[in-house]
Amino acid sequence: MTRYMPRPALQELLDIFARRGYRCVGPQERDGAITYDTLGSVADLPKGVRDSQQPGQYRLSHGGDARLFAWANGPQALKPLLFAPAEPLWRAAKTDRGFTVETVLPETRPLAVIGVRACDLAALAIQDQIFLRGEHPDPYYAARRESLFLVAVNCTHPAATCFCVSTGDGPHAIAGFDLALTELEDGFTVEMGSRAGEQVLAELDLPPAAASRIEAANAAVRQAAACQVRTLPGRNLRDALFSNLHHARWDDVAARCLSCANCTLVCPTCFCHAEGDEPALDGGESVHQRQWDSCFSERHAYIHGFQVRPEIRHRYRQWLTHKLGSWHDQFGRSGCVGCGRCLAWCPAQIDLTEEAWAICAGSGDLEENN
Amino acid sequence: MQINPYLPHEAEIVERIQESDAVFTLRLRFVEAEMRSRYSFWPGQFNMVYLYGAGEVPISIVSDPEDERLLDHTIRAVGRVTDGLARLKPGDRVGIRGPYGRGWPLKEAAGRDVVVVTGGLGCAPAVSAVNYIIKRRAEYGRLVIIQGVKKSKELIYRARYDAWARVPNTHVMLAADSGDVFWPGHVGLVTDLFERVEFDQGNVLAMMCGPEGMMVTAAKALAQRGVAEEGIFLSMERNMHCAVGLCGHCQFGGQFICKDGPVFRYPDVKGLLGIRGF
Amino acid sequence: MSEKRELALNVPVLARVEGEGALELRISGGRIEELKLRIFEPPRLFEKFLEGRGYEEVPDMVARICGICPVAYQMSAVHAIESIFGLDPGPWVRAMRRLFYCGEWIESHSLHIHLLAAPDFLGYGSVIEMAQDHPEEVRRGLALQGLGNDIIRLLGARSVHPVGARVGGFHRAPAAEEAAALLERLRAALPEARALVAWAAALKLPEVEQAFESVCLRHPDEYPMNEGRLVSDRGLDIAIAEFEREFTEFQVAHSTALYCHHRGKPYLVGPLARLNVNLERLPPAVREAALETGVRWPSRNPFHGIVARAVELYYAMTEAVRLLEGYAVPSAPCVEIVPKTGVGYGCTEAPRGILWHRYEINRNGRVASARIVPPTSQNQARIEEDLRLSLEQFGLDRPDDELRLRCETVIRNYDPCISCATHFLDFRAERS
Amino acid sequence: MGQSSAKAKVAVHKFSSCDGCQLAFLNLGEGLLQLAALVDISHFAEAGAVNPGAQVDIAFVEGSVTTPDEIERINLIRENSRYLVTIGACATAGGVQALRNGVENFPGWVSAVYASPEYIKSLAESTPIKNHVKVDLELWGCPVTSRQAVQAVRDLLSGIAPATSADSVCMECKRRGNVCVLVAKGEPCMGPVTRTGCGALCPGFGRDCYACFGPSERANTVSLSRRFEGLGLLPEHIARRFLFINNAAEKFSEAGCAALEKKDE
Ligand SMILES: Cc1cc2nc3c(=O)[nH]c(=O)nc-3n(C[C@H](O)[C@H](O)[C@H](O)COP(=O)(O)OP(=O)(O)OC[C@H]3O[C@@H](n4cnc5c(N)ncnc54)[C@H](O)[C@@H]3O)c2cc1C
Ligand code: SF4
Ligand code: SF4
Ligand code: SF4
Repeated sequence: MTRYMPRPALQELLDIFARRGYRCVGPQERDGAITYDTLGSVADLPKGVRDSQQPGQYRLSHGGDARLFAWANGPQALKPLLFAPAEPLWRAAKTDRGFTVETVLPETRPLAVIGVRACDLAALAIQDQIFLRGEHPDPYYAARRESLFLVAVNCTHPAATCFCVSTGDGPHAIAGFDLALTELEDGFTVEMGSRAGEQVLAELDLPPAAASRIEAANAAVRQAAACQVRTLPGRNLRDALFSNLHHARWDDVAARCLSCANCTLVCPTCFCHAEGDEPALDGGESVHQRQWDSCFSERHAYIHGFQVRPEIRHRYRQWLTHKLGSWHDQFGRSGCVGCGRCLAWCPAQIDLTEEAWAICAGSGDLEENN
Repeated sequence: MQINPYLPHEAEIVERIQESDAVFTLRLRFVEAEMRSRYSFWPGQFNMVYLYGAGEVPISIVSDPEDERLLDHTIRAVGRVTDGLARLKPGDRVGIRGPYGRGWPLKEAAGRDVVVVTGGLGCAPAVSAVNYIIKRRAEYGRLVIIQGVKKSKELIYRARYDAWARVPNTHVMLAADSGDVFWPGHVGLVTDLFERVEFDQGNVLAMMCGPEGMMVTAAKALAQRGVAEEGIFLSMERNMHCAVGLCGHCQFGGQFICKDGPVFRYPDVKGLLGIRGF
Repeated sequence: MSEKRELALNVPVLARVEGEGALELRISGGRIEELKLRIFEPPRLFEKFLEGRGYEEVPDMVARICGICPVAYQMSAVHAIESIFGLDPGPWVRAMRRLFYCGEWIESHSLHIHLLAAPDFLGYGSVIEMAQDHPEEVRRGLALQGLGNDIIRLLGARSVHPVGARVGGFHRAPAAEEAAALLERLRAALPEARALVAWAAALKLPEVEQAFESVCLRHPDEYPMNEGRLVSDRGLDIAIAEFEREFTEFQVAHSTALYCHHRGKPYLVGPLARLNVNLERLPPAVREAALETGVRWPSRNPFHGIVARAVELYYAMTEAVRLLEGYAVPSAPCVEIVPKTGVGYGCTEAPRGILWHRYEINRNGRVASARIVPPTSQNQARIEEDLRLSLEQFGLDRPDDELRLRCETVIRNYDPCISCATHFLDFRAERS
Repeated sequence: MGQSSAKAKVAVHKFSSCDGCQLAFLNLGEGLLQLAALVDISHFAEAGAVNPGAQVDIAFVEGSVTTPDEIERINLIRENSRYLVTIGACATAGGVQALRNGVENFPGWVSAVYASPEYIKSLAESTPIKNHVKVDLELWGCPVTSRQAVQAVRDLLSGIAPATSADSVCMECKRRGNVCVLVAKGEPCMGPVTRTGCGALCPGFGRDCYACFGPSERANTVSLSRRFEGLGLLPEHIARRFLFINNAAEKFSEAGCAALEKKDE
């Protein structure tokens, strides 16, 4: 049953998490963007903040109202919290004859994240599939994922860069959350999505939401869906992309692309990472680390003496064909959840949707794929 | 706690063989008895070999899967880690984790003729497959082993080839792009030899490993000689860090070389083979 | 020997000095016939590079003049430019600049005391040899140097060519937690810094007495760093803008560094000059430590430079603690800038002494001309003078090796940026 | 693990520079003593070891070549060193002082600075070490970090080629959770074309990167210049972005000159 939570009660929710030993992370304004950091109290939330996004441009403004979630997203949300940008995997220590190896697992604490979007949940499902459901589950990701409590907030203010409707991943959070809120003028409607959510909700003791509020919430989300301007040419572009590997557009976009890798690192589903050793000066110990990598990086496709993807056009093509194409082979869906981050945070203002249209348009079977 | 797929296990170098100027074989033994008994692999699989303080590299397993004592890796010194590995001596230790990947289709090959085509160091991953067949010689048809090198002095495993050539119903054909006077084999491309190769067109399986250009040409030539594309297998190579399908480096279109390969059925990779950038 | 610079040039000179140095000494009939501290450091012509640059690029550019005291270059530059724009960045920025400078004094002084100077007085060739016998002292020195670097990092992200300073303030204000964590560490190290003063004072330093003029900044209330008037113990008292009226730079054939005289005479800048003039500006605890050394300030013995350096290091530690105790995150780390045209001056106390800058900014907020007078070129003439006096007192008939070591010790004692080069002083003594 | 018993000999040499890169060693703290225990420091003037002509295993070279005498010195050092590593922007790309290169009026500059220019022996150009001798490893950065220096020493002692990376600063920026200053503030940040290694310090401080680590592997300076135009920068300003600390690095000097040509149009 949908409940109603007046805005001041949000602090109570945070207090419940604190009592239960959770670290709370939520959106905050920092350095001109919405970033997810440890939340001290509701006062840290971006009250009255609006975002305006275009390819290569992100600006915040202050509306002066009481809304806390009236923006679309920031450069990151869940990914860095679970798939660490850089972390040690294990440590080798020299011995008389060889070395010993010791796992370095992250210290984790139950984590509650407030203000997760539908696209973030979709991306999380994909990362879960990659890191947890394969033949070799990743213990580092698993450790962080274990006690995660997710409070989704349905998106009511998508940015011009958003296209989650087109990918089918938003703006309405359908699954994967413990609680889902929709922000109204004076408070939130609350739905629960799990046993854990139910327990927390019970502690909050909220009244059922009036039908008018439920309708207002639904309308806000419907309206959010209706105002999205961007789309992808289809849900499955695998064939369209792989039959256009020599399209002139690859050269065109390569002339603009900086090969800086921002798109892949803000993408909530990209999972590439590099491993390497960092030995101590005296050689007595060596820490084996991993960190986010990207198919735009120098060494991503390097094999001794040979660059498999020497030029920017090869790298951009890898990004797009993987994200929107071969992802289907690997994980049964597209790797894009329509969050628009790769557009907004591309310093060269490259718009993935526009490139996809330019390359796939004219591939006849698009309609059928949808 | 879950097992950690990233942890290497210590292995000691029991013997080191210099195969050619830059190629050497390390014969390894796990330090922990438990690993020695637990570890088993299938021909064509590979390990991640860790050099202390430097990093890990994927290296195919050369030894006989039934040899429980030693694990052999033949390595060419080409860069940071492999150069470092080249400096190790017997008694030194490396880290091993694995085995990884899908190996050669030796079950599927039973009862058929087998053509093994390798180029350069591509011969290494094929060795254990050949040994496997030779141990079960009666279960397979004709065995043709074709190996090509650029220069004749780069040929390694000469003694092995000689021994294999003496096995019944087994043919060894060697090719070098340029050979010296003592070169017993063909001077020219590996693919030239295909015209001379004899096998049962309808019941043959080909396994290939080597430079991609060579494999593409060879696959086409074999297909032309009537070998079914489903019966042609290639072992592929891409940059690799984790070997368990998570790091993303070894992608080849939709395939991960580390877990979907390194050995692929030709039709599964044919579409992207030879296209620059994949 | 000296030649006056043509004053007609309105793009004056910066010749870098850190680096290659040599000493030529000619002794004849028991007299020093010729003594030349030669500096070969190739000229890098920064003053020309600065022309046409935007005012906002200046702090990043001038840092590159010296890797050991980049903060000093940045501070003199921003003060000069702000004086043109008529900008007052306010108390927070002022305090943080002082903190920033404390970091550099601590780092640079500790480096000089331990890595460059002390081995001379304890009879070692290098700090590494010294560490064998004095591991605790060397560790203490390295730790203090590290703390200085950490202060610079707090405000500048890195200790060499920090990136945090700008015209108008800083690019970023440290978070309260970062400041608190550093404060904690600094407090814990205060006794070490205090102990360093006593240790430096106990070094066996040559006893000499020389007459020289100590030139430095003087501030009405505090020990000088970023602001003040240019004063000396011989009555100089001018605004920094008047520097060029009193001080003359000139070139000599044997050096790529320019020399500088005050009214035709050598003078001293740096820690000893500062302490000689500003002793009573030290807070009581530090002044007490300075007095306990047994040195009678003002001191006429240039070798007391190392003691002065230790006192200043201790002072910078206490000052950093004081500034961090009052730390609060400001609403903005810098003030709005409206570029203006004009000429402005900046003079701050680099670890090695006054560093004087003059800029002319044109209509587009670009540098029309720049002039920079670094401390080492100001001390150069004084070093040569000291060398003469010290050697004569030391005895010119001593063996080459001893003469050479004494010369090196004298030069290093000034912590010139050529200190590195004077470690391999190409010493030639001609006797006839 | 490939470590020979005889200690490796190491030298640190200085050419035209600010001394800042040597501090990567001198600022190691405790590590400096560790280093001294690990290797024989044959020559490192600032640390007190003087033997410029020593035969060494590893020579670190700071600074660019700007005088005739320095050409001789670098040749000697090369002859005496097994492995030569340049440290910093000066040694690797000519440094900020390469701004004088190609200045037609270079003698004029010198005489503007020196009353008696005839005393000044200086080459017309400031050039990187690689223009004069073979360089085995380049460590970029103005200044290089202790981490780079230590990693190079460690790897060489272990007998392996030192690991380096030429990825963009952006990658490190994103890993550190910095907010992009180009996208969120419209700052003309050089990060997308700049080599990683500093730890994305400038954007971490909310400001634009000024490329002190030199060009990244695939630096698309043409595209970034265009983007800067879009941010409202005049060609002359774009030129200054590229012609700064690493002005003589090929990709930057090309981009800078291209912008200057536009300015003259
Ligand atoms: C499945 C598989 C089996 C292999 N079997 C063998 C073998 O039996 N013998 C042999 O000598 N070599 C083999 N290789 C190639 C070997 O892994 C590379 O030569 C080695 O990684 C080079 O590492 P390096 O550090 O010496 O070289 P560098 O050029 O310094 O490479 C740096 C890093 O790039 C990556 N890399 C570079 N080249 C390759 C490559 N070819 N493949 C994958 N990653 C690479 C690695 O992460 C490496 O650490 C195999 C590769 C794969 C994928
Ligand atoms: S798009 Fe590139 S970075 Fe992202 S997962 Fe695919 S290969 Fe990796
Ligand atoms: S598409 Fe944009 S963000 Fe991605 S690598 Fe290219 S320039 Fe960078
Ligand atoms: S961000 Fe750029 S300019 Fe700043 S320190 Fe790093 S490389 Fe240098």
